[in-house]
Amino acid sequence: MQILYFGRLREVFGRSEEFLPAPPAASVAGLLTVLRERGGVWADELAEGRAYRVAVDQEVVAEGAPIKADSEVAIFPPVTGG
Amino acid sequence: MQILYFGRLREVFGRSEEFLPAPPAASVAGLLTVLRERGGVWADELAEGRAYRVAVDQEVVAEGAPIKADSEVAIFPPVTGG
Amino acid sequence: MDKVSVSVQAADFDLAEEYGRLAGDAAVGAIVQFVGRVRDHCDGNAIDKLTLEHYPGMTEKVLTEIGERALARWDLHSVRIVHRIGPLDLADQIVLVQVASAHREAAFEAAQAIMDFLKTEAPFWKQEATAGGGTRWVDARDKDDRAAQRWQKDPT
Amino acid sequence: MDKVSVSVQAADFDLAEEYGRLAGDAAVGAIVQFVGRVRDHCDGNAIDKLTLEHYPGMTEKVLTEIGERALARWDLHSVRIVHRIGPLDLADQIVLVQVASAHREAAFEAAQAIMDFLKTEAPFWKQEATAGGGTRWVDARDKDDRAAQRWQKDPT
Repeated sequence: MQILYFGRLREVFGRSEEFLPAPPAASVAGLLTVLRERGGVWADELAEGRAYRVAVDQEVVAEGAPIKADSEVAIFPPVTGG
Repeated sequence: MQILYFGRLREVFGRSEEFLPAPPAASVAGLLTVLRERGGVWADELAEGRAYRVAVDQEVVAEGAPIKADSEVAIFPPVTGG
Repeated sequence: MDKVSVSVQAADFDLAEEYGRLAGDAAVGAIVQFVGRVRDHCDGNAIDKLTLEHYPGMTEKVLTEIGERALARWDLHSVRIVHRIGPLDLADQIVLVQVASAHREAAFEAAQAIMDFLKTEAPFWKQEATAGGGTRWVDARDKDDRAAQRWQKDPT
Repeated sequence: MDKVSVSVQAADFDLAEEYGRLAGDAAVGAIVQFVGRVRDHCDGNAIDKLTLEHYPGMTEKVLTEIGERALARWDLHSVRIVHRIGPLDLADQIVLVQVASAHREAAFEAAQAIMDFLKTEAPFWKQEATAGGGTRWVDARDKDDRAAQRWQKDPT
């Protein structure tokens, strides 16, 4: 699956996108666990209670939402447009 | 005192202004009594409970408001601008 | 620039020109422009033309007072009110309210309140001409009175 | 004309041109234009420049969905949303929301709600540059969340 990062998280993570293999029956919660296991800024920024949003196929979703192999996932801070 | 009429009341009364001598201790209520005594459309349109406004010196006032000899009085329907 | 500016005029107004008054001012973060126009229907009647009568002198006084009331209540940069008088055609512009502020909440609320006050306090009267050739004075609406009343409460 | 029209662009927008989309339409009695601009202060910091990042594709999708939500809730003629991206200077225009309706209440409420939804849902991120040369990502504000939440109630 493709993962996109935006705003402050793009800067902190040092990347705007990456590709990960989608494990079977993948969910947002599962992906977050994988990312947190990287430690450092990943564990910090994606810790429970931190303010970030996850979108799957361009729709903001809750942690239980499923991710398909060809899903476009995005992780970003609360939005500040307008 | 000068009396101005606007909108529908100007049409119904057939005049846009007139001059009346101001009686001593004149008030809006006193003026309305004088005008109603003309009967016809005057009595109809200015009857109690009808919707009209009275302004003295360009400020909408209640019936108890005083009128001076040199006051500019205006009587008009509820406004409909905007 | 004056904080409150008011015009009552027969001539049309130009939205871009009015907006230009605020050009380059970095204290202004939010601008709300409201434009009211002549609609083809009013209270279920098909309209052909509209004539706006007003009370010269009192109109300008009331509009200025309404603008100052908004400035006293909300944190605003400026208020501009333009209202046309005389004969108007369908889709013609009638009124402009332009409110500038640092913040959008203040700009929106003030613009809405100014329109509500204007509708119930400013001495204008509309006479419609229908397609058949008749004329009719527009009735004031209870709805406008209720809209104006809500601003009597304190802001929440 | 489409009832909902959305643009996400680096180029500036022209208010008069946007208003011109509604020219001569006598079904439109009320137009509300909201313009958000780059202000010289944000959360107490002096600002020099602003850069707007966005999520291409999702941005347009969310803005369109917000416009359609407003159309479903209020009696509107049309909704136009323009949002700029990339580097912006002080006093530059950032966002335009233009709502046309038969009635002013609907136009005001819809424009305000659209801005509240946009502020909390549309994937844009602001990065400020201060006069000293530093940069800072703007924080989301609880105030904007609360503003958006009020539209969850039914209209009164």
